[in-house]
Amino acid sequence: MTGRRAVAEEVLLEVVNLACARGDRTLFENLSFSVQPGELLYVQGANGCGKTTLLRTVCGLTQPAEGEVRWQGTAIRQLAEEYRNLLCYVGHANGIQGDLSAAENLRFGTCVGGADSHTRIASALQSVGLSRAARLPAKFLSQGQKRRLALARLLVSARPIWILDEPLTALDVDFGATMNERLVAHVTAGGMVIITSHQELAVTVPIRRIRLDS
Amino acid sequence: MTGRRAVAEEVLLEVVNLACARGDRTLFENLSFSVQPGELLYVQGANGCGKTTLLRTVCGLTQPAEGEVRWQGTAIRQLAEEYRNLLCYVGHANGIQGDLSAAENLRFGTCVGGADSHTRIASALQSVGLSRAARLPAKFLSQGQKRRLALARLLVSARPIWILDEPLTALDVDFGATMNERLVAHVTAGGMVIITSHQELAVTVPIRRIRLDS
Amino acid sequence: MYKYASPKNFYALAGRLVPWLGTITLLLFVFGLYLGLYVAPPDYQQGDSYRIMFIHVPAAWMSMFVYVLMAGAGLVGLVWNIKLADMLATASAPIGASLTLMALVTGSLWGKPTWGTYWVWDARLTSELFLFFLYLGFIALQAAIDDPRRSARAGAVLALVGVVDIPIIHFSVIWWNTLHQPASIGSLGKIIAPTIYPTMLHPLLIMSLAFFLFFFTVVLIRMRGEILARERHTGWVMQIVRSDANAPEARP
Amino acid sequence: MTWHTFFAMGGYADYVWSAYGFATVVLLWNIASAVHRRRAVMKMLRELALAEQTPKESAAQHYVH
Amino acid sequence: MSHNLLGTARCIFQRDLLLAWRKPADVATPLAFFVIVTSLFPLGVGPEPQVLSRLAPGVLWVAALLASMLSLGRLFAADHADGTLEQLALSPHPLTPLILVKVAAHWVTSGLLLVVLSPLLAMQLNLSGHAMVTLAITLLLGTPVLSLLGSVGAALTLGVRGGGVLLSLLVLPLYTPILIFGAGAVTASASGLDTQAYFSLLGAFLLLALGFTPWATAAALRISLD
Amino acid sequence: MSHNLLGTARCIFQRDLLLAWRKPADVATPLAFFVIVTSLFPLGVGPEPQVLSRLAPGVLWVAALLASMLSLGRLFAADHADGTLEQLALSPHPLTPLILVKVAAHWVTSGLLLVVLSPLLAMQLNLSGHAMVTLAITLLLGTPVLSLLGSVGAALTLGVRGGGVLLSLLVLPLYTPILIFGAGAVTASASGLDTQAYFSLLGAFLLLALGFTPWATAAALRISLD
Ligand code: HEM
Ligand SMILES: Nc1ncnc2c1ncn2[C@@H]1O[C@H](COP(=O)(O)OP(=O)(O)OP(=O)(O)O)[C@@H](O)[C@H]1O
Ligand SMILES: Nc1ncnc2c1ncn2[C@@H]1O[C@H](COP(=O)(O)OP(=O)(O)OP(=O)(O)O)[C@@H](O)[C@H]1O
Ligand SMILES: [Mg+2]
Ligand SMILES: [Mg+2]
Repeated sequence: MTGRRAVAEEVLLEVVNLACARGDRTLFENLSFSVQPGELLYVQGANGCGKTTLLRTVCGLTQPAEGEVRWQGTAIRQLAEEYRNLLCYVGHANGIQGDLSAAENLRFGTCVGGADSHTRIASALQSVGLSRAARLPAKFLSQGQKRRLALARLLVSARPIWILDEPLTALDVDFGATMNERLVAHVTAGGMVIITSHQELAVTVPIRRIRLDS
Repeated sequence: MTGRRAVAEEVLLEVVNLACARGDRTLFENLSFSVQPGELLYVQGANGCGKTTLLRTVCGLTQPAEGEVRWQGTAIRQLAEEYRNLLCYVGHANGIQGDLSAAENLRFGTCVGGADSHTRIASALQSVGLSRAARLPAKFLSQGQKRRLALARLLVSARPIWILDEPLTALDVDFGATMNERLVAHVTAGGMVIITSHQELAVTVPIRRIRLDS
Repeated sequence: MYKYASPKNFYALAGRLVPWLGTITLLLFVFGLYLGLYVAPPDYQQGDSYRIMFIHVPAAWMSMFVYVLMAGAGLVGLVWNIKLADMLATASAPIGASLTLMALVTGSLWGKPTWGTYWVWDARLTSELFLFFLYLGFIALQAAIDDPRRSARAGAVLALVGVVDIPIIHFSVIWWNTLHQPASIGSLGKIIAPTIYPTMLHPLLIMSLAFFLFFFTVVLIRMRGEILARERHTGWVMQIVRSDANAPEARP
Repeated sequence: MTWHTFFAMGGYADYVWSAYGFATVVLLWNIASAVHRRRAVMKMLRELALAEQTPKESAAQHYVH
Repeated sequence: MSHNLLGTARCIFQRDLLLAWRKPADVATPLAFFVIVTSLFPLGVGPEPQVLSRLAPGVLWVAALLASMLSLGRLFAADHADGTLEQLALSPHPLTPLILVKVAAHWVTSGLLLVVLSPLLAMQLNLSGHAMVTLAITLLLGTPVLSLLGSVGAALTLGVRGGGVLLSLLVLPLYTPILIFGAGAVTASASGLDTQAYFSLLGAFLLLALGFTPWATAAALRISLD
Repeated sequence: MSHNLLGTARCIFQRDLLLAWRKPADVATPLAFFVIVTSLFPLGVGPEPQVLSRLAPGVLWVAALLASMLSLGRLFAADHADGTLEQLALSPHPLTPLILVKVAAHWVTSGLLLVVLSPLLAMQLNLSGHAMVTLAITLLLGTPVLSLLGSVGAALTLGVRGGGVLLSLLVLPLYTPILIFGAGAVTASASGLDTQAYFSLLGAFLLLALGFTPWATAAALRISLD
């Protein structure tokens, strides 16, 4: 193992020969790529081509049909908690309970994510423009406000790897721009981002793209 | 009533001062329009602005918060079955049971719709390109094939009023074009169409538009 | 009169009525309790335990009355689409449920000294227990539906179906006897009704009236809350909220 | 009649007073919860009014069945 | 060309039976529940035969009632999810008779099967032959009422959060009269008494339920679709 | 800065209790079901006190079992629907203890309340004071096992069509040992026998379930999320 390790050390996050299937259909096969610190990977493709599936596989939520995802040369299945500790995933579902207030939802989200940051809740809510709605039950938030709340988790639980599945949906133009700036800031600070979006990303850093539908 | 009636006789389908609410939010207010034979009404607007709600209200499925829908001057609430006998509605949901075959689904759909046409089932399936899949359980149909099956009801149960909620979703380019031709044929034959779509309609008849988001 | 069918006017009217109704209710309670607990003599058979009657019977009557009222209001709301009727039904349910519980508990407490047991599975007791569940079902159904209009109408249908329980409660005393051998205690009413003295009847009537007015006082308060919640997008409610928010005790 | 005999209720004190006690609790609960509910609605509306002063979402909403 | 009401009704009935045939698990599960609950009782109460036969009418009826309640989920849920219910509500025929047909088809694939299964379980619980027949007859008269009453609850809780448990809270109190008279008849027949009065009462309930509940169900469905 | 496991566990526990507090109807409905089912029995079996007290242990235990089973729907469904479960599975803490905490919170808002309610119903069914205490103790030991076993079923049926009835089929057979020993203890105590052995057995079940089911539930959840 040591020999392989020395070579792979450079490559942090690595997807090797990945194949994913849903139902009885193979969505993609032989997919390989890697992501380095300071990189933004933009996954593109038509509806239903398997972008969400890919992102969930990279997180470790979905098991690939073939191939594996590696972190510093080790399969993430083996790393388990150690790898999850580096990750912040915002998927299609916001992970918000309508009967808890915005602040309560965020506090729970970050604490499940393993970060403990009572003081930062308020400032994170403020920076996503929700401080006035902090005590409102989340079911009264609009779709866009809910999305902002889900994204606020990124700010509170400072993690190197962001995995974002269409983070811009339901966001208005202003906050969409803010979000793009955040991505740039994260990447330039040496973070990694894997992102999908049907809207074009307006970021000022180089983007690496992969298209899933061949 | 007779006086009012004489004036309104010209106008067939009429929406008067309609206001619709969902949850505790009013989606639109004071909406009035009318549709004549040979007209195609194209309802546009952003996601969540209330297009589906409007179409369901025109069908009589949803009760408006204020105002009413009239057919030949009489509120559709009073006409009930008489009005529903003129209607064919294809909504977001396809109304297809995965455990019945395509043909069985279509037969059931038309017979609930009040039309009795054993012979026409086969030809309708053929004209939506499903004759080879007729005996397949519908759960094995692709998303677009399911949509075709739902639209086949329009052909079998010949009704003057078509109410179509995003009929073009999931359809491929070919059948999208066929569908546009069908719309034109229906309208030029004196039918009425109320339709929503996020894709532009490519029809050769004049289109009346209303935008719901002001 | 018709003027008050609008939520706005009703809100104001209810606000003015509540203090008056409340005062009268309080006076009636005091007077009824004085007559019932102090003036009325002990019963020759049951001693002083019969005094539970003065709360048990009004509570039991009200438990049935409120359900019928709820079903009626539901029907009105369903047919004529009158918001106030819907709100009346919604506001009545918790009060009715609590009064049903009161009838059950006070009845049990009365049953121990008279029947020797807190509970028997007699038809009236059982059907009253199920009335309590019908109330709970109504409340749970309305709580589970977020859309206020849908919630009101679903509740109305449920209340209308459930209203069959009311005649069952009332006539259970007779029906049970026809089919089964008589339960250890027959008709509840026979114990008191034939021998009732005015000294007992008067407090019973006054307490019943007090319960009746109590219900209306509380239901008006509840309806005011309901109106605010459901009319919150109208200008007049926003105005109330804004003037309330500017009040000194409100947070900035 | 002395207070003592009054409270003794001819030996049925337990039953009578628990019944009256329970009734009192129920009646008071009714008043308290009715008033509380109105206050809670008021409070919620105040917070909604505050929240609505923040810039509005132009964004789309999803249709949830 | 237009279908008459009867034709549409037959078409709905056939389709629902066909669907039940294609998804046997959905039909079998409430039946299994019936069997399991009945079998749990000897475990809870102990195996003495005379105790069991004393209990049998009540236990069997309660189990039938719970099984029938659990099968209600199948009545409208799938049709609601895939949009078929919308089409039903837009049919040019009045909704009430169509609903009645759906409930009938549901009863055939749930209540009727309970009736068929009941003698077997009655035997397990030491019920006499005569009582067994009475049990089957009361179930035959009673389970349609359960389906009819249950359809109101099923329609009301369509698409509602926590619908399953809520449904039981709504429906069980309404079921009690049926339970009382159904189990009462079996007990009476086990002690050799006349059961005519019970049958008439259950029959009367059935007629009443047939008359009123389809309206309520149709109204509730329209509300759920709103 | 990073939260330790204990902190996260406390946070999950508090949140689930808070949610239960905000949605009292969800908590109340299984309880109401418990009361209703228990009340159905006297209707089915007849009102004689000595028959009822003979039945009471079995009936109460079966009702508790069914109520506990029905409350399982609340355990993961909402968190699954809104994506919270994904976040839980991605937490840097191992999933198993987190699941255990969720099950504990669920038990506090279901099983524990059944225990609290049980004396009232036992009284209605004419159970003696001593047996009532035994009932409460067996429920206290048994309902956590029901919640733990049930959590496996709830996790397996997440998002599956007809999940509710399927769940009952999966879970009820697993529940039977608890039912037998729980009801057995109450019957024994009603006849003045010693109940120590039953308590030890139920305790042993509890320890076993605590040891094994959280793993199974966590595995089932990961499968449901796949
Ligand atoms: C848990 C036990 C009890 C419950 C649930 C209960 C329930 C009811 C109900 C529902 C009514 C109204 C009936 C109607 O108006 O049609 C009622 C009335 C009455 N109850 Fe009770 N009761 C209980 C115990 C008792 C006991 C122990 C007594 C006296 C020995 C009693 C005496 C009466 C009397 C005198 C009336 C009024 C006459 C009547 O309307 O029939 N109740 N009770
Ligand atoms: N549990 C499942 N069982 C069967 N098929 C599934 C399942 N989940 C997803 N699919 C199918 O797998 C395909 C890929 O889904 P996925 O969500 O990854 O697409 P996507 O690229 O994210 O699409 P979108 O742009 O719409 O988000 C789709 O065709 C979908 O129908
Ligand atoms: N049952 C409901 N309860 C509460 N709100 C609802 C309900 N149904 C719909 N809404 C809300 O009503 C609004 C209008 O929904 P509608 O489906 O009419 O939108 P639409 O214009 O058809 O959108 P789309 O383009 O996405 O189909 C949405 O914001 C939705 O969130
Ligand atoms: Mg996706
Ligand atoms: Mg729409």
